[in-house]
Amino acid sequence: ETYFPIIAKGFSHQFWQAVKAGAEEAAGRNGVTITFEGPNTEAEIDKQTDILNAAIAKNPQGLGFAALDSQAQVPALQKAADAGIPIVAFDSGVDSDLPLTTCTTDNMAAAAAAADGLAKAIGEEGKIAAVIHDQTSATGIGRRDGFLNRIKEAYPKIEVVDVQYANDALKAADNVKAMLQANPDIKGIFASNEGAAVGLAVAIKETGAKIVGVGFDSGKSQKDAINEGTLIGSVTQNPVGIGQCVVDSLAKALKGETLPKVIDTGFYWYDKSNMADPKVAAVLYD
Amino acid sequence: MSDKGEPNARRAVVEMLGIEKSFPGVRALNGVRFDLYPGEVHALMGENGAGKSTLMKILTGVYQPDAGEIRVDGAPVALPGPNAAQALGISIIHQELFLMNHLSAAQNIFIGREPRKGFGIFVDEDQMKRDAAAIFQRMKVNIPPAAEVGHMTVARQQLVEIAKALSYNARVLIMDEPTSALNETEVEHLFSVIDDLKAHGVGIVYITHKMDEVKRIADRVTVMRDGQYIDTLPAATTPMATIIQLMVGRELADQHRATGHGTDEEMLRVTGLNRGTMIRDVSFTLRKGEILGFAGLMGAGRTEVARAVFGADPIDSGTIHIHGRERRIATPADAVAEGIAYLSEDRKHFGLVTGMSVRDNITMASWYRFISGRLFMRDTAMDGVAKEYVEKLRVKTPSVSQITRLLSGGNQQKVVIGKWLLRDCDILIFDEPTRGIDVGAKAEIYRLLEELASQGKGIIVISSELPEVLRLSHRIAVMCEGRITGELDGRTATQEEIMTLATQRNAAAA
Amino acid sequence: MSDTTMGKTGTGKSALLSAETMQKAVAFVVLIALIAFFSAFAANFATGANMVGIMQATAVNGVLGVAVTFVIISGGIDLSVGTMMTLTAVMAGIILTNMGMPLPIGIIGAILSGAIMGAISGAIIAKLKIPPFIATLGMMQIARGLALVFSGAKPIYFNDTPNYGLLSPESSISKLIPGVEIPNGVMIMFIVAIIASIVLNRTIIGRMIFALGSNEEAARLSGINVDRWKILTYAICGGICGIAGLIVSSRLNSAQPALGLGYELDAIAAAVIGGTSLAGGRGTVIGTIIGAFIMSVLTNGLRVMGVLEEWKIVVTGVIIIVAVFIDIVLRKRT
Amino acid sequence: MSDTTMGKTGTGKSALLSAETMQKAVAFVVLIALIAFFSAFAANFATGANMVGIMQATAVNGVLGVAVTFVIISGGIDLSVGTMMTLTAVMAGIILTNMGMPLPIGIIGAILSGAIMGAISGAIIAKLKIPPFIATLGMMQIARGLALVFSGAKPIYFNDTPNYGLLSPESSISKLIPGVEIPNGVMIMFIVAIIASIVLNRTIIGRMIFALGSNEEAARLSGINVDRWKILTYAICGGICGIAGLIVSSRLNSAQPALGLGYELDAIAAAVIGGTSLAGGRGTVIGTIIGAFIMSVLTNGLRVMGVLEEWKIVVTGVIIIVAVFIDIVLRKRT
Ligand SMILES: Nc1ncnc2c1ncn2[C@@H]1O[C@H](COP(=O)(O)OP(=O)(O)OP(=O)(O)O)[C@@H](O)[C@H]1O
Ligand SMILES: Nc1ncnc2c1ncn2[C@@H]1O[C@H](COP(=O)(O)OP(=O)(O)OP(=O)(O)O)[C@@H](O)[C@H]1O
Ligand SMILES: [Mg+2]
Ligand SMILES: [Mg+2]
Repeated sequence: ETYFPIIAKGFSHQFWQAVKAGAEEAAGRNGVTITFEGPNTEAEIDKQTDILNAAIAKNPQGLGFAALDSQAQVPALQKAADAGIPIVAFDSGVDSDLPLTTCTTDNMAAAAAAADGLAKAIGEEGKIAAVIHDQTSATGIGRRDGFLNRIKEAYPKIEVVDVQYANDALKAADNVKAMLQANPDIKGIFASNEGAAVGLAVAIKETGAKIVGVGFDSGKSQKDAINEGTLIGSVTQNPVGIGQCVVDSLAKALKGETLPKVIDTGFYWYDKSNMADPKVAAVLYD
Repeated sequence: MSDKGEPNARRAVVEMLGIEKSFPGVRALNGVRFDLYPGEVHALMGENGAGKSTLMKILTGVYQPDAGEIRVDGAPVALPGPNAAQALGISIIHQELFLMNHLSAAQNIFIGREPRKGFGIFVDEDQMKRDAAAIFQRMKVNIPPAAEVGHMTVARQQLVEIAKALSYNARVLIMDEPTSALNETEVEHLFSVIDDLKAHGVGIVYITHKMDEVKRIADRVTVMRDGQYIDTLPAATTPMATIIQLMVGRELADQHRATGHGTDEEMLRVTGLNRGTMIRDVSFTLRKGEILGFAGLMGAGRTEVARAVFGADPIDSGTIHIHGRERRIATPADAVAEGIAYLSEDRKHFGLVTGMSVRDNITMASWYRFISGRLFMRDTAMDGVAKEYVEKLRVKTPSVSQITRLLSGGNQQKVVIGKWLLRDCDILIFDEPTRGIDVGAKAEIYRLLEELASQGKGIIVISSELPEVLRLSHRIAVMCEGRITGELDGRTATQEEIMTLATQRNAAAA
Repeated sequence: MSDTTMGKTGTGKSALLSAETMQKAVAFVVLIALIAFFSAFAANFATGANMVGIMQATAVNGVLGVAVTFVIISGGIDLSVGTMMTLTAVMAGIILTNMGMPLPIGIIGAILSGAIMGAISGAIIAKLKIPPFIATLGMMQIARGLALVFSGAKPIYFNDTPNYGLLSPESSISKLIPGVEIPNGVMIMFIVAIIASIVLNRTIIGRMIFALGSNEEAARLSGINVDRWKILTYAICGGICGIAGLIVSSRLNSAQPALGLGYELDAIAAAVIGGTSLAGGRGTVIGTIIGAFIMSVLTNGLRVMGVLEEWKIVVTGVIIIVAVFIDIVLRKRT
Repeated sequence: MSDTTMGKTGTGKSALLSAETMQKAVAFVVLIALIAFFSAFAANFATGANMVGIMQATAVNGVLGVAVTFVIISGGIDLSVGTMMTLTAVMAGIILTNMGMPLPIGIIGAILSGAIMGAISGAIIAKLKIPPFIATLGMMQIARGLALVFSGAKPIYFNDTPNYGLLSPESSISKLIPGVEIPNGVMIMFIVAIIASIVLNRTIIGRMIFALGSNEEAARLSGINVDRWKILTYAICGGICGIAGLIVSSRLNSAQPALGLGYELDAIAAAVIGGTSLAGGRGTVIGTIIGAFIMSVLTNGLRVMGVLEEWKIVVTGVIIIVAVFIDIVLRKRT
């Protein structure tokens, strides 16, 4: 029996559940079994390494790994490689040749797309802010910097007045409200993951502020908010596709197929206008 | 069964037969019997650790006996918990105070039996306070029912315990050393309550180490020794000496008064000590080789003074000279470094680390002496020293490694005394040193104090028992309401003189 | 004699009262000082809208704080309040969205499931003699895991229960008194606090909770069925967590199964800042509410001032210590 | 008389010894049972590589558990151990990578900064009379914030200190005894445990810690400078957190500034599962290490069995409670 442990950066958040769904779908298709695991928070790098060690101990036929730190876990991955286990990286890469391929979307580029969407909606000038789901994780940093860099490079008349951090929807909501309080002339806010986006939508609803909200990821709350007009749009990576890519790639590797170094699973800017578009709808999840 | 001194032919309300109880390493009770008739006061006596408290805890469902039978009104009963005993009308004043410090006196007294209102959901506080006030009035004590128990002195807490036990209107009332913290007046008031209860047919078990109390109120006396039943005797006709002899299994020397006085060399001088309203302008001196008694009524401030001198509580003003030089004492560590020792009246909270062994407690104030290589404890040396003191003070313990919590009250007190004897301070402040100590041990402690004084130590003894103060002191300072109202010569002072000074409330105005 | 006794009773009562008042007042002083500070130094802090925002940010922590106050006064601790809240929110979601039941049943279901989980914690503590810290640490994991299991690790939305918003974001009072835009979630917090206060101070339940926390052994020797009251205390705590679960899920219009970890420490901090003693036997609900306000005013104020996230964390840590220190110093002075 | 006492002392001592042994044995029984269970039911569990993995997963929690054991025995608690570990790792990073100093200075710097932070906690508790729960809750935030500030919220890598791996992932012992692939981080944990055990049981420091935890007031009234020993206790705890910081950052070859939140609860759980009493005055270091092993065997075993993540959380919660329950039951039997 072929078995692939898939080790993500988390598991309880929507994004990771969508990756899991994609991986399970592909596992069914390829006739392999998988487990899907991840640490509690994206800060617990050592715990993720422990998960990786436990996975290697099971002598799997392949391994999917979303490294929390691009450098720190290379030695642990080396152990897997030494044991002859094919490795596929996903979500974000590792600074090493060990993975046969990396199923990823560029967080920076995706966040830049969100910046474009937000800029366009506010007429490319005025004050904006961002609420980021994590200050130190690769995803948080990538999305924050991708967003901020794009604004700085492409929209000189836009000023980012505040960047706040909140790791759940409730805290994000209170955070955004404080932000709006401090800067009543804010025209738009970017939220960097599903939880932050839900919080942003709640805050906009509660304050009735006439601002442009832009989210990230998918989920029913966000889709509803976009349909209602509370949020103007959002960027989704293709987590289901990432999950499928990981399992499919591992299956291919077992068959001896060669894989490209990077498989870009893409991302989409979506708003009211294109949510029904089958290509977009396919990557959205509840 | 008992044909000696049985009050009348009525049926015993409580009978205990062949009670056995062992704790790890200790055979606390070995085939003990006991009975109690309605309307009698039955004193239960025995040395520290004889098993008195344990026997009564079995009768109140706190402990389960290993063997034996308990009968109430002639019928065998099982007492699986305090509830069961209460339901049978048995109530107890525990030796160790079991009170809820954050609750008021009234709330403590009626805990679990609060008068209700509003469909039985709400507590009727006013009714409760009235009921509590009524009980206090019966005991002739002045405790506000709404006062928080945690802020009271041990004496007042003991009064609350007594009030609580009375409030059950029990048929059987067990008093385990109820007067250990009380002064003479309060004891008298308690006795009149006891007389009243007797008249109403309540059977009372009375545990005490104070012989005069037994003479005063007991009808019968049962003596225990080393967990065994010794004898039951009529209190009125049995000489005290006989009882003591049964208790300790040996003769004791007579009581006598202090002789001589200390030297003229001043060891400790306290001047103008003030702390809030509790200590007001207290000044006194202690000389080398002297025993200075501190007498006074409950709450007079003696403990406060001792704690202040010892650095346990901050003071508002005042100076302390030791051997003629002024010293700043801000913490107990400072005090001990200056050669002052303080034995607290509340051993459970302030005297002992009850979770640690007898050895560690005896050596605690002297640990610095048992260190090798600046870091390592010399446990074997400590064992040896601790054993020495266990024998010297006749502490009843299976070993020096025994956890102190498992010792009886009096033996715990001896451990604390041992701690300070080992520390070898020049100035020793003993606050109620014989509280809960049996007669035999008491005499030994008196002898010990006298020996220490003759070795040139200065000793302050705070005691609520006037005979004790008179027995020991070369000089007696009497306190009332935070002031020293007078000083008496210990060789000539009388109880009356002390009481006069102790109640000199208006001295404050002068 | 009788007269003196009565007289002293009087003073005793007022002394007690004023000590209690003082305790609340202490936390209150800190709160006022913080508000004054931010009003002076953070532009836009002192506006009506921001005050409403602060209140709303307080609601969940305030209610959880009240829940844990019961347990702390009884001499215990409950680390599971945060994840229990999440589990009850998930239960509401299952009842309302997955099973399509009417709103009141969802409300009862959430509170009841919280109470049952709480009672289980209480039973573990009382009957198995497991220290509360450990029992509720275990329960914290159990509740968190179950919330994920029951929800399928996905948020449950309340779109089919249109009036679910009544439980938190909407403001019924503004319909009665226009201009008073206090959201219902905040009103619920105040109502919970008032009822909790009455329960603690006037009822037999409260008396038992204080007795347990003050000296459990004494309570037991007084013939009180200690175990039963302890279980009830944790059940009440769990039930109140259920109310917090309703408020949070109403506000987010969804039960978020991953939320709640770490909320327990905020709730405990609110209680302690408000003068509740971790040793048991002492505490007030009002103090806890003030403590929760102190924490959210602080967070909000620093945010409005634009203090950097990392420094905000440092300052929050410092203020927690300082607030409790002021409480201790002022309380000692009386 | 003397003879009896002597004889009894002998038994008393051995009784005490065996009680202590028993306490460790209890946790040990649970550990063995878990290992036996997983060996039987989880294929690939009982392999050498997996055992090394388990040990490695235990190292950080084990060392933090030892740190917090000191504080808990002294009657306190330290919620800051996790973030303190992170802060010390960042300090090591600053000293080694940013300032380019040699390795020993980095090691001393990490341990010293932990000890200083711990001493500050201790001083706040001892001098300001802030309850330990609150003081260290505040310190947990302060350390977390400072770790972010000092690191610029970015990982600091140890690439310029090639021998930094010596502190954890590498196995020096395997060079001496080939085949014994125990990583240095695990060896450090064992060494810390042995030294800590000696300090607690044989030195004046340990004796003071037990006395503080059993009855602080009685210790104070025995003339012991309680404040000083309390500060020392927290400083020792902080210093050991520094060792944990070195182990974790060596293993990750980087100081991760956001790591550490929530680790405090695992460390406390390890101590309590190992028989340390949260009421103070009772506990052993060996028990804590066994407790830490129980937790990581459990996590690893469930993982190797392929139990769903959410159920794993539930089971972990249950086992924490059960382990402590077994400890209590077996200990009572003796
Ligand atoms: N819980 C316990 N565990 C172990 N030993 C105990 C326990 N309770 C009492 N003992 C022991 O049982 C014996 C009888 O103790 P008990 O308290 O009944 O004595 P007592 O007669 O009341 O003495 P005192 O006058 O000092 O109060 C003592 O040796 C004591 O150490
Ligand atoms: N913690 C406290 N809070 C409030 N009042 C106190 C406290 N401790 C003592 N007092 C009060 O201070 C006064 C002096 O008490 P202290 O204990 O020094 O008296 P004492 O002479 O030693 O009597 P006792 O025989 O009760 O030990 C009393 O009025 C007492 O009620
Ligand atoms: Mg006794
Ligand atoms: Mg006194």
